[in-house]
Amino acid sequence: MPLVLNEEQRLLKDTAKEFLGSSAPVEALRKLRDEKNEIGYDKALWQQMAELGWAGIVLPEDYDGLDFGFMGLGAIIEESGRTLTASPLFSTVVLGASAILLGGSDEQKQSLLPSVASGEKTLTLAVDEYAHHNPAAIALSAKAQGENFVLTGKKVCVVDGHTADHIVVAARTSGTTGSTDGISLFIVDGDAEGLTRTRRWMADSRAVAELNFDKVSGQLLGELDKGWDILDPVLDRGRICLAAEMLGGTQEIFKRTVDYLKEREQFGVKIGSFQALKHRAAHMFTEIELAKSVVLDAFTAIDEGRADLGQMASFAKATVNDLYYLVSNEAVQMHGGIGVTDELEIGFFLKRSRMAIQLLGDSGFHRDRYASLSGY
Amino acid sequence: MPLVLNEEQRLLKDTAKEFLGSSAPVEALRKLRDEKNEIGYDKALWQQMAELGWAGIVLPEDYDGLDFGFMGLGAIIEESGRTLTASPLFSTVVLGASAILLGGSDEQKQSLLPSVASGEKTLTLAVDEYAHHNPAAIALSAKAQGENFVLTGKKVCVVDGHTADHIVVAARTSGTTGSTDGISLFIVDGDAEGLTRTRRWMADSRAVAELNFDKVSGQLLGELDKGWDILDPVLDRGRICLAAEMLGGTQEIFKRTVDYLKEREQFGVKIGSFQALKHRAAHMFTEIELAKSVVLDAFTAIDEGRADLGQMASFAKATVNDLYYLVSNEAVQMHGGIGVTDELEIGFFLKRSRMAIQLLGDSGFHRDRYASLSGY
Amino acid sequence: MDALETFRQEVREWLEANCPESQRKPASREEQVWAGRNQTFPSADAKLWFERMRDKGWTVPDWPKEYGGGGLNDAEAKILKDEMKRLGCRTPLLDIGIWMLGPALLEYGNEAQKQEHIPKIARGEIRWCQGYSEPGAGSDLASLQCKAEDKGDHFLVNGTKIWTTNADKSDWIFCLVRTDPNVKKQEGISFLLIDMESEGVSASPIELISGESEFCQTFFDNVKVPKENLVGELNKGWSVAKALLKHERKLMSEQETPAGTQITPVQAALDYVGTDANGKVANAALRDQLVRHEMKYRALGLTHFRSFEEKMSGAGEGNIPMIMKYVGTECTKEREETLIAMLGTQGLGWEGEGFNQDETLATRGWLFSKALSIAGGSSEVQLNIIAKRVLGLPD
Amino acid sequence: MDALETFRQEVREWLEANCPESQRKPASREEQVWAGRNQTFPSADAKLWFERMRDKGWTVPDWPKEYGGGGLNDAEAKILKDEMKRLGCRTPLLDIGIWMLGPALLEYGNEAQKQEHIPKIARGEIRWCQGYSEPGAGSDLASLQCKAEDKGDHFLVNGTKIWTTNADKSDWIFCLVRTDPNVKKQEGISFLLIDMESEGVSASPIELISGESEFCQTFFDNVKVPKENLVGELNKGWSVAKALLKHERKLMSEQETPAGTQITPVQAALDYVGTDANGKVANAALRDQLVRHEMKYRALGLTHFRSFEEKMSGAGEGNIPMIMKYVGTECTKEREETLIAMLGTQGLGWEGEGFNQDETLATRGWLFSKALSIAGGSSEVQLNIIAKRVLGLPD
Repeated sequence: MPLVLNEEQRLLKDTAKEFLGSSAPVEALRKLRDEKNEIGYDKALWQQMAELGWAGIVLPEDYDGLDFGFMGLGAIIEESGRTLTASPLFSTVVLGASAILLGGSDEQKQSLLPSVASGEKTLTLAVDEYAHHNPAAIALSAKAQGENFVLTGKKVCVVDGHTADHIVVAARTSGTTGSTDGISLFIVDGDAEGLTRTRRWMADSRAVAELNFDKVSGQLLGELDKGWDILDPVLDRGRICLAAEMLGGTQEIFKRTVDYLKEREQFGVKIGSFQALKHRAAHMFTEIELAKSVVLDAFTAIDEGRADLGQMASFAKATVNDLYYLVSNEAVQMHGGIGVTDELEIGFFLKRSRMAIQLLGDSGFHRDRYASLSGY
Repeated sequence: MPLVLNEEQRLLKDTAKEFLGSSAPVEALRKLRDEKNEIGYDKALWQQMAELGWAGIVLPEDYDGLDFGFMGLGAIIEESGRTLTASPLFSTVVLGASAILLGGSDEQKQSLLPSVASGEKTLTLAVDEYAHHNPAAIALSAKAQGENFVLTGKKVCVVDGHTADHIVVAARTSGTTGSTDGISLFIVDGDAEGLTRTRRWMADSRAVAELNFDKVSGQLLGELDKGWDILDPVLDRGRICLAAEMLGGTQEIFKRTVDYLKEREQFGVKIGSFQALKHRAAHMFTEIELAKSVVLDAFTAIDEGRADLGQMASFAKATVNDLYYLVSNEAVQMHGGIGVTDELEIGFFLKRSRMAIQLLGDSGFHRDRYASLSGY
Repeated sequence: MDALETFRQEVREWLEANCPESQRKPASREEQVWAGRNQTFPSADAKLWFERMRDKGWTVPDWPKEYGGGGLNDAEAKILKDEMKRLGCRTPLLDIGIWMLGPALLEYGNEAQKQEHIPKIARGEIRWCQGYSEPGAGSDLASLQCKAEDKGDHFLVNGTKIWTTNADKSDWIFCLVRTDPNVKKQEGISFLLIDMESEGVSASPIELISGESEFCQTFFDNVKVPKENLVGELNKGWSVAKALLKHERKLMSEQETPAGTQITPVQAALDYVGTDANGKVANAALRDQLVRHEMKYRALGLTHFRSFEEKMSGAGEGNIPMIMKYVGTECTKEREETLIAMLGTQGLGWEGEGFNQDETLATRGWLFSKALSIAGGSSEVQLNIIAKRVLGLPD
Repeated sequence: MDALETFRQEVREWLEANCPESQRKPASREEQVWAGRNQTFPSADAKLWFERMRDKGWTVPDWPKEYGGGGLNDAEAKILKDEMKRLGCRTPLLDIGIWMLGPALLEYGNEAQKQEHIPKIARGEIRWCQGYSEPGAGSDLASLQCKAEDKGDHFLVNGTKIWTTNADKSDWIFCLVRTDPNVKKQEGISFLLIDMESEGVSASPIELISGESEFCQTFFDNVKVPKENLVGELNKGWSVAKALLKHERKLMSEQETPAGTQITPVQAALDYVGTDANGKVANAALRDQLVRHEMKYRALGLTHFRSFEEKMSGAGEGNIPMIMKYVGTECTKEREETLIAMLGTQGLGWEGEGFNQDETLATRGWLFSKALSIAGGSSEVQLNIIAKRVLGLPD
């Protein structure tokens, strides 16, 4: 379980830092917000990201991917957390493509993954139906109709759900809401008949959508009623990658805050000389270092196919949830008055932190899950 | 709901402060500990306390009490928390006498309460059977035998249980462990046949005992199977009084710590000039002020017979549990090296804090209970 | 029945008779009644309620009758407050002149200033704003630079003030200005009242992370201010400011959920998280977070009450007012965090369909609350003050 | 198979063959093997295991062979450590000379000092203790007063040292002493080795809140110390001390449950709190406290591992060692608190019947752990250091 990046991964991280810093800094998100961009990301930027190979970075070479591993993808995503870059990388590559890759037939993989790798098509995953992440609480139903299935119900907070070309939908084919048995996955076209997709405007200015399914045709992905076996590891990949994004954001605002402490003067001295602020900053630093180790180990759990993937995903997400919460609050407070202005970018991170905390499970959800998986 | 002491209560508090400070300071507890005093308190001291009227302070005048209310008793107990005074005040007056008063027949009251008020007899209450407070989880059984009942089972952590003249015992007469129905209360003589009482030596040097009942004769107190209706408010009185003791201890070590910060020099300055310590101290002060309000209101809930007694007891106990935990840890840390020596008295408070946290419910127990009583 | 009980009875009856039904529930932002030269009312009932209260002097119940106040003593004022709360009556008039300037003028103003300004405040005729902080000053308020030069018959004011709440909607501003740059920084400050219509005054809103822009930056470019607008002595403005700041902190410690969402954290938990078979909030960690907060919030309320009782009875050490700005604002921040945690993703909506008003107000309120522990003396400054003044820890 | 893998194989086989079964589980306090002039062993197996390891130089695996060490490089030493852990092998010899003095002597000692002292440490012949802190000094270590006067052929030492661990059982002590009172406090300090059998040395135990008294106060009353016992240059002892302190902090950051209880917080929760129908720890708040701690504890272990990997690969910023004293000791304190919380009243037993050994060791270990964030540079000092050295915040 390597807990340091290798040479290649470090290079990739440096490239990502440079590219995102110049092509998609926080101002880019501000621009998308201020112009009320309906799509929620810059398509040209996504093409450039695809040209850098990022869209296919974890896909096997058979599907035109680079087979570079999640550790490398994590490095990119961590950098994208520093810049709050909006792109379909998470929805398409982490969620959608993972579902196809882990659950799809050869034909399904062949038909979708190469066009993901090229940046041509975007995907996403639709799971949650309520305001809190709860992947077993699926009520949206799928009923067999000839070769296909028809889906009826609702999904909320689907990342890039209103623009994705194909949506992997978790639906109930048997059992009752709350049971992990009886869930099946389906591939639904973004423009399918009966599907209504509505962009929701969230505080973090990133795109999520509500999807309403009225007898929408879907193609089964994986085995009937056994969708949980695919969904669970796909969500874990999502949680770990989201944790990487959050860790990037945390480090960025921590850095900005420490810089501000060194530069801002009050009462004739730099505020960074106040011991109370020093201790709070030093404590945050230690928490960040601990979290880094956890997230790195979680990525090795993906790449090495470790049996404790679920534990590591919950470990990483819970840890980084709490960390981003702490550091974003402290960043605002330590910046003082300008910290609460829209002009300063800290607010963008604060808003993103809370949305990222909710997506794919808050800390309570993950601590509960970690404990259960650990047998207590 | 008065949240300030009235003139009489203030006088009582001053008297208690003076008496306990001179007659039963922390050194007195150290002495009991070092001489391995089997009883666990000084009987002569208890006689003096009784002469001051404290043993009968909340008892009705009919039973030779002063009928002064729990707010006054709370003031005394708070002071006893500052000195860590060991006495049967809590076991006898708060727990045992309350059970008799709330549940007893006229005859039972008449036979026991006046001798409590005079300091002649001591009582206690035996509830818990495991290492965690859980008053519904009663397995000790009582079976009818002629006029009386015979009790078989075990009780742990019974405060002053090895010395009390009479013990109020919560036993199961029907239903299953965990149910609040089917619990009945019994009065058992301390020297009853079949009763084995063993003092346990705890970290806080205060006396608790394990009681083993082997067909011990007990006299029913209150209604059969309906003991919970008495037990619950008795425990609440206990929780609130214990919270007062803990609040006293908290204030005492906080005061000692602030004094130390003003006096100890390091790096050529008083350590109280370090901003990080200042902020931690100031924060603790605010938490103490909040807790004071809660405990005072809890006492008015007893004295006014308010319907939210259970909520207030859990509110007070949970609040003060967390407070004593925080302040005792900080007191040790801020005292530095001498903080961990047995010579300094801070360690006695640290040890007492954890025992008091466990007795009658830790914070998790009480937050759960408060939430349930509040309907969520 | 004692005099206070009689008073309570009278107040209760009067309120029952005079407070329109529509004014007996919390006001949304749009329903608030603010003071101003060109005062507007959201409804006829709001106007009626305002006018009735104004005519009794109960827009400012504890101010002297001679200046348009209600002339109530502390105990009576508390009764009025309690009774209004009992019935759910809205505050009839909102203005920083009521909360902050009025009390300062009553203490530090000369008779002419009191006569001129206080009745107008009581009657809601002038909307005031406050000019204290400056871009470079922050917590170090005394380092302010905005200067007022003595030009014989007037002061000439140049500089800028930040966080001037609603300056773009206000008629007058009370300011701290530097009148002597050559002495210890606290000793060269004066307290000035400035008409916002004066030539050279301009205000531009600052957008906050909550999307609101009620704060402004206000600029003074060669603004002439009559000498009679100096409150207190020249270069003694710091005393006025300190008294006022104490008042502001008290107000902030009592501040309720700022953006006016109607849903409580408990209700949000029941509705958005749901309950298990035992009626417990279904997520154990969220439930624990909720109950921790509810206890803190209730403890705060009890402590406000205890402070009042201590004041009334003369008991206690009187330290509570020193802690309430810190405790109150931190608790409000926690309340907002708890609320959005219970609401889940529905507590993070910004605008547009998919979110009801309570939900978006929760988002905005959460973001707005971040300012509370910064403005009016940051939490760090408050802790410094408690350490020094209450605990007596050395500098 | 590369050289390291071969080495691992050899180590594994040797350990399997040479470590007695009885030495393959954690040692209770009574079962530990300490160095000393009059060394005793708790069992024949412990003696055998100690002697076998000593003869391979593996009591100090990464020290040079010429001084009795194992001569292993970092990677080999890590392999030995891992393999010992895998098999559960006990540390064969405990001594502060191994952990602290040896590395300092290797860096700062002259050849004669190395020859004299290091092999004896490696072979467990001398038990060392440390004399740094003084009653008045605390975190401000450099303010120490215990003085050594130059008397030509010897130093004359007078003063007292506190927190001298096991001084009453030790043969030698290494001390910081003041050799020049007239310069900046850090510049007049020297590092001396003192035989505890010298005339004028006495040690008296200090009882701790945990009931233990492994710490002593040590007194020096006109003690004559030969000049050859000065390590490093005169008045340059502060450099030696700093190097040593860094080492001590690293050690403390790795310290396991001090008193050696065998029960983990998870096991305690399962056994003492119990589980519900879903196998969850029955008390939701205790379960949440437990899982929070378990995550922190595991994160700490991963961070130790990451630090090692960074060092091996030359990657990373190398900041981890700076945080580990703070993080490690705080985490250990939390672990002890978590453990006693799970044990309930059974985690607060002091002595006598009613408590098994694990329970009373938990009580004692919890109390002992309070010293960890005070000794060897308090948590406050650590945070100062992190703020300054890692974050570069101004003084």
